[in-house]
Amino acid sequence: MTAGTTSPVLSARGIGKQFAGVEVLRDVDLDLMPGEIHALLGENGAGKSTFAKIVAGVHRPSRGVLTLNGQVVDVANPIIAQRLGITLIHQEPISFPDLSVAENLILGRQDGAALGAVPWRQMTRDAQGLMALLGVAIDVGRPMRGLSIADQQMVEIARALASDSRVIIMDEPTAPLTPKEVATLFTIARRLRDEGRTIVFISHRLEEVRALCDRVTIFRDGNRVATEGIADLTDADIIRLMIGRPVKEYMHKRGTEIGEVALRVSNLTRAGLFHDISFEVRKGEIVGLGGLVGAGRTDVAQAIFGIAPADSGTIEVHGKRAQIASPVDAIGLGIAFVPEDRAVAGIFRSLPTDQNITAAVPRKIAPFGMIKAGLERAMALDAVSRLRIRLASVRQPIGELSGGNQQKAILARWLLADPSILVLDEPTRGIDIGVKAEFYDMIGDLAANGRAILLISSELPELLALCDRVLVMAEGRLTANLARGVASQETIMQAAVPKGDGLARSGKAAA
Amino acid sequence: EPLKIVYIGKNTGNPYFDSITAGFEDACKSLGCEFQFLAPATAEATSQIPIIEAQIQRGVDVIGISPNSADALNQVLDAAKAAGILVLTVNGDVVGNESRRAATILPVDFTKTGPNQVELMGSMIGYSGEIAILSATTEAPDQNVWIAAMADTLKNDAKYKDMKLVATVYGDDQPEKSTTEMEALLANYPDLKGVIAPTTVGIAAAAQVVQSRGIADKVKVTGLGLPSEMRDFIKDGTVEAFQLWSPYNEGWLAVHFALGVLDGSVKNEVGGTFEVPNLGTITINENNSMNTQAELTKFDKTNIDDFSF
Amino acid sequence: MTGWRHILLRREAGIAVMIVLFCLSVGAVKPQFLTLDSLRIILLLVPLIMIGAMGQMLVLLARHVDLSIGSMLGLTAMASGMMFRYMPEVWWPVGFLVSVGLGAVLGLFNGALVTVFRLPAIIVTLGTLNLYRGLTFIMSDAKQIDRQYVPSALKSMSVTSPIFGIPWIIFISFGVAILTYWFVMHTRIGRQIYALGSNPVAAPLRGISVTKVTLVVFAISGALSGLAGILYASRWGFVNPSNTGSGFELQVIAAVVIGGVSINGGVGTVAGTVLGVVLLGCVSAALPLLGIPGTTQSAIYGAVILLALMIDRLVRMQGMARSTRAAVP
Amino acid sequence: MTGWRHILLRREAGIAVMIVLFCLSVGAVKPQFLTLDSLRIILLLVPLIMIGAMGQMLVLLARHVDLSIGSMLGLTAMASGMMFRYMPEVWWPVGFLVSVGLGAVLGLFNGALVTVFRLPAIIVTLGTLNLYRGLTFIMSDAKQIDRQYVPSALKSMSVTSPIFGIPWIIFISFGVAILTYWFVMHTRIGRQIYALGSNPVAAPLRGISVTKVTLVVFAISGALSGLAGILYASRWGFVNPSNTGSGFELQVIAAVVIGGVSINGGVGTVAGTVLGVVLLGCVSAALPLLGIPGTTQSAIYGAVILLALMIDRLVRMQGMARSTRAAVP
Ligand SMILES: Nc1ncnc2c1ncn2[C@@H]1O[C@H](COP(=O)(O)OP(=O)(O)OP(=O)(O)O)[C@@H](O)[C@H]1O
Ligand SMILES: Nc1ncnc2c1ncn2[C@@H]1O[C@H](COP(=O)(O)OP(=O)(O)OP(=O)(O)O)[C@@H](O)[C@H]1O
Ligand SMILES: [Mg+2]
Ligand SMILES: [Mg+2]
Repeated sequence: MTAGTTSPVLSARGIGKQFAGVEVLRDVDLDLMPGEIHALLGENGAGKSTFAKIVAGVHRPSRGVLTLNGQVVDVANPIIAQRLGITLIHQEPISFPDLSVAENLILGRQDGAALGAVPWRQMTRDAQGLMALLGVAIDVGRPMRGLSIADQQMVEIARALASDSRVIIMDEPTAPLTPKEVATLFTIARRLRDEGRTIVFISHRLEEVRALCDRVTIFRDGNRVATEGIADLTDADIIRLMIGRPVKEYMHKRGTEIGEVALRVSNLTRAGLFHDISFEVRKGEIVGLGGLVGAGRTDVAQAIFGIAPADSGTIEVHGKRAQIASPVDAIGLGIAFVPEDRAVAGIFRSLPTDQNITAAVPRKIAPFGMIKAGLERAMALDAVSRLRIRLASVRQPIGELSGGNQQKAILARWLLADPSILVLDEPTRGIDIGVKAEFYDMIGDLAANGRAILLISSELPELLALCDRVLVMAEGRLTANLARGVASQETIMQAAVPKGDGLARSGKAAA
Repeated sequence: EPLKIVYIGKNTGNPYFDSITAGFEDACKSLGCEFQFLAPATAEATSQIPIIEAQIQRGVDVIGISPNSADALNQVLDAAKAAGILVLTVNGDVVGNESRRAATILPVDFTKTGPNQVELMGSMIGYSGEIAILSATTEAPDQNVWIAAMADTLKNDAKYKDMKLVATVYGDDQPEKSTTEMEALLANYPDLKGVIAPTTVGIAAAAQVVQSRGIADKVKVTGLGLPSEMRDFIKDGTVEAFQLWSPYNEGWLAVHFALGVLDGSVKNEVGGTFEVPNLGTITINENNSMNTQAELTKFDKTNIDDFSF
Repeated sequence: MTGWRHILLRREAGIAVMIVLFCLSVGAVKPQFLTLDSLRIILLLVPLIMIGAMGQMLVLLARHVDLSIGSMLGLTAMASGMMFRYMPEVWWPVGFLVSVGLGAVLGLFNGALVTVFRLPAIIVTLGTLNLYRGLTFIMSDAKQIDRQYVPSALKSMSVTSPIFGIPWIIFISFGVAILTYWFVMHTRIGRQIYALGSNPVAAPLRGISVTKVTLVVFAISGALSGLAGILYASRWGFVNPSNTGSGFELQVIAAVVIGGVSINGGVGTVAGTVLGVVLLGCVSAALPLLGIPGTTQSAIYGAVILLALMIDRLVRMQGMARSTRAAVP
Repeated sequence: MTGWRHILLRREAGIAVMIVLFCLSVGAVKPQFLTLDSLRIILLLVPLIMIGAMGQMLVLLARHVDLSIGSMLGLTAMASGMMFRYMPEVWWPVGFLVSVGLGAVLGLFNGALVTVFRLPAIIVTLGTLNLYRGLTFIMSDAKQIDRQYVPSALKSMSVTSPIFGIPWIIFISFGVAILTYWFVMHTRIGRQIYALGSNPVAAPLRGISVTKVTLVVFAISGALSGLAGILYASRWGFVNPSNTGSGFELQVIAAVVIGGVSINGGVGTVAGTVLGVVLLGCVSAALPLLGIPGTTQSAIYGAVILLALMIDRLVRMQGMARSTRAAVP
């Protein structure tokens, strides 16, 4: 069922969105037809979730209008969206851990007075019905706390089903699900479509999109670049459209020889997260680690750094077997880790920038426990000028800097520690193009100075430009080890797209 | 310019000190001086110190104080004296540090409190049976003196040989705690005939327990209480009689004495006497102490309505 | 039996077992502890704390805390007390309206500071703890409302009984508990309190008004403090500007926390809270009976709180072990 | 001028301005307030609070709170007091060791409960507030240590002066403030306290031991409460089991929070805390001089706390507006 005869149930016109001055959606026009399953595709950060959230009233657009059945609507908050018949299944399942499953299902759907009665009996009955429909065996009376991510996702899906909405947006609903659960979800999605409802399906898994969707819209860098019938596009077309930005040319420097093995990981396994991971990184080498979101790359990095050590397998550092049970051990071995979520795991928001920069080298600035303020300041100033961090003063709280400059400060922090091995998890996420280029230079210089670098990135051009070798993970397994030259957008994507035989993450992910 | 007199109570919101204050106020009105009442929010030993310091700065002429501690105030009292202020302790003294103040005004000779209370209790229970004491805090100095005197009287006076003191408990001057302690006394000593509560909070709590259990004929409650708090219990027969003195007169006497000393008409020396309207002749006893009355006043159905405090 | 009920029962059964064990051991030493009479004593000890605990439970469920309840109790009791004293012609039950209404207003003020200025509740209510107490002093000119001014009908509510010889005041406090149970379990807003405390970030995504829920819990906490205030006047027959209600917050928070309500929001039940209140009541009643000086009570209180918490935590750690991933992304 | 200094200065300048304005207005009514004498009074009011505030500041910086400091003050003061009484032959300065050492142990116990059982500090220290107070009663048999037992040399520290007529005790308290400044600004562990409070998730990634830092802040808070305890005996010349230190925690937390230390960890300076303490000292000294009854003090205290907080919040909201992302996933 494609466009033409029927009129769209929901149209977006000129939707734009800025976060703190950064434009993440630009002038998006999109029509959703009744009775279609419409895929949204695009790289990480392309703006899919942001668009979904605008439609569902979580964010308000900076520009543009939404029209529902021909009428302009102001979806000011999620409740209004619900009333208008728009439901969003969030990428991260929303749960209220202390409420029962049944209540999580009903919360936000009920209308009425504050003192209106909670219909426990009916609620429980309905919830059981929905769970049966989805074929999951979850006791609806138990609290959400302790449910696996997959089960939480199923509850989210059940919630959307129960809502009777005309438009249901599913933001990567299948990421944590097993193939069987995915199949059930698809059956239900098709049935809903046949009832005339509209489903928006966001996923990175092309084969799922092919199996389920009628039309696809592709986002790139906040722009809608194409909307086509799924049959009209080949996989290659889709990938080209998704990643086809003009890659900023970065000159791959090859200063130093690649030396001996600095980091060797063998058969690293952590139940439910990653399995049998083996690779090595040599001195002076930049090894990329690619894959789709949720492939388990961060978990591998965390295991190497001792945040959440692996269950089995070994890590060797400079040829010696290493026992890494906590970050302190890893730091002691000369490993540095730049985490992906800057705000949560990286910065000390309320502290001055200089203290943030020197945070990883307490022994250097405070040899006997006493801080040498002059030295600290000098080191911070040096890092600021070397990395061209833009700030008013090194005493400025880091929380006031822009995201890119925060990220530079964190990188500076680890450079001060003079690590021999650097693990960078999405170091350029949320950073503007200009700064990115600086980063690439810096990373190249680091390798040129003989450091071993493991670079986790979801941006293919970045991996291709920087890396001597690219590892690819899919569903917790290493699926490719591509030398520079062999690695291309196509080969990486091929290895990254799950084949459905990976680790069954559901249930175990939270076990 | 009128003389400035302040009275510093133990704590605010305590009806007992309100009554002393009324005596101060009325005397100042009739004699023409400027009066102010001050008190800390809690009866903490140190909480009066900043108040006294501020009064020294303010340049008052007379400080009357009911001290929260016998020795925490030494320095600041010395400073007040050095600044030429006449310092009187009222209702309680800085025992052991008498040299820090000019004189003390006590309602009654406190050595009489214990025996008077025992006698009153005895008269209510026919001088025989088990009795208990419900006091304030374990450290309350006045109460401890009285309790010691009660025990002494019971032991040494043959008149009370059939009365047996079975327990002394402490309600910390909190209604809740006093109530549970009273309840526990009743549970632990089923033959209890009477309870002496030499503290205003304790006697009210004890009376309330007796009232709510309807056992006023079996367990007699007496002690030291305020007429305003005990009026109901006297009227409904829960409590036959209790004792106290007139806090009002303490304030009244303090002002007359202070103004007399300052204008030279009263000599502050042991053995001296002077006249005070309504109170008659007052004698300055040992340690420069004086009393407003000779014996405790007994309150019962016949006179409870004559007292407004 | 569902997992949910399982944990619930374990937690509350734990307190119930503690209560039974405690009472039996005290009874072994002092048989009079196991009489109806001492049940009456215990029940008469708890009404005010019970009422305060219901309000505090709601506040904690929403991930806040209300330290000002003792001062609100004092101020609302004083307001009614002054009405009784200076307007004796007013029909006495109006005192309930005055105290409860004023309490609700004071609670709303707390809630408004918390929501409008986004200040932490612990600090806001620490401030109003002082502020409300000071207002009580100013309003009353630091004068106690004596027994003679408190209407006899009000006072007799703590003595006379509608049925079974159990005084009115106890019925009222258990009535409040039952109402609270209905409120949190069977009204939409009640469930929203749990949701907010459980996940404050996600709550608005489900259409829960954080402002509204926060105002409601603080207003209820204030109103219930007001109810406790007028009942204080009933129970003790006087209102004192400095003593009335002081320290109430600590007793109440102790009871609520022992009852299994989490300071981190979202977790807690009315039944648990009632049991927590009763456990503290048993302890308070038993100590003097055992001849333990009232002063030791503090230490035992403290120990009971810590013990109950550790047990709770151990139970909870087991529960959590199942659902935790490294908390680091 | 940098943004950081800007805010810092604004925050601390704000309190300083409040102090100056307050003193000038009081001085306008009562000129004696602006004399050296009254400075002495103010300074003598603050030493204990100052010392307690330094410990509490560290605890708050690490995102905890210590409600037990008043009880620790009482218990440590009593321990030394009993030594003075029953072992008069012991050289009196040993009292400092006893109080400070015992305080550190009590603080460590708090810290251990917080880290081992992962209990919220507010509840743990609410429990030990009761527990330690109870232990004081038990240990002392509820008897006060009278003035006669406290060594004169100790008492005279609050009177005699090494220089400028300023008593020792004031020097000690400002010495503690300076040491704390050096500790938080110039030692590794001091910095780690800020880091932990600023981002408890990121701290372990930097190799900061959460357990160690938590134990350290509670131990210091306890040790400083111990120091305040022995100085209490010096200043007031006696130790009372129920009064000594009671309510200390509220005064201290009020001062610290007014001084700009955030209850959410990571934010706060020694200078701000000192100013917060001084502001409360000025208020306490001025009220009786103005003839305002001590009871109104509560209300004014409460109002000052709330006011200072609102100002702080408004400043902070501005600062945050620039760097906030929607908190919605
Ligand atoms: N609340 C927010 N504040 C600031 N920036 C945001 C916010 N939410 C998203 N962004 C940014 O907007 C951009 C688009 O993000 P969005 O989540 O829409 O991407 P997406 O296409 O859903 O990616 P993914 O496939 O990774 O889920 C990203 O650069 C992201 O960092
Ligand atoms: N705290 C958590 N609890 C449970 N599951 C989680 C948690 N965090 C992440 N996951 C899930 O674990 C899976 C693997 O996540 P991980 O972060 O290792 O993947 P990744 O390949 O690094 O992806 P990204 O590109 O987002 O970093 C994802 O499906 C994610 O949803
Ligand atoms: Mg997304
Ligand atoms: Mg990752």
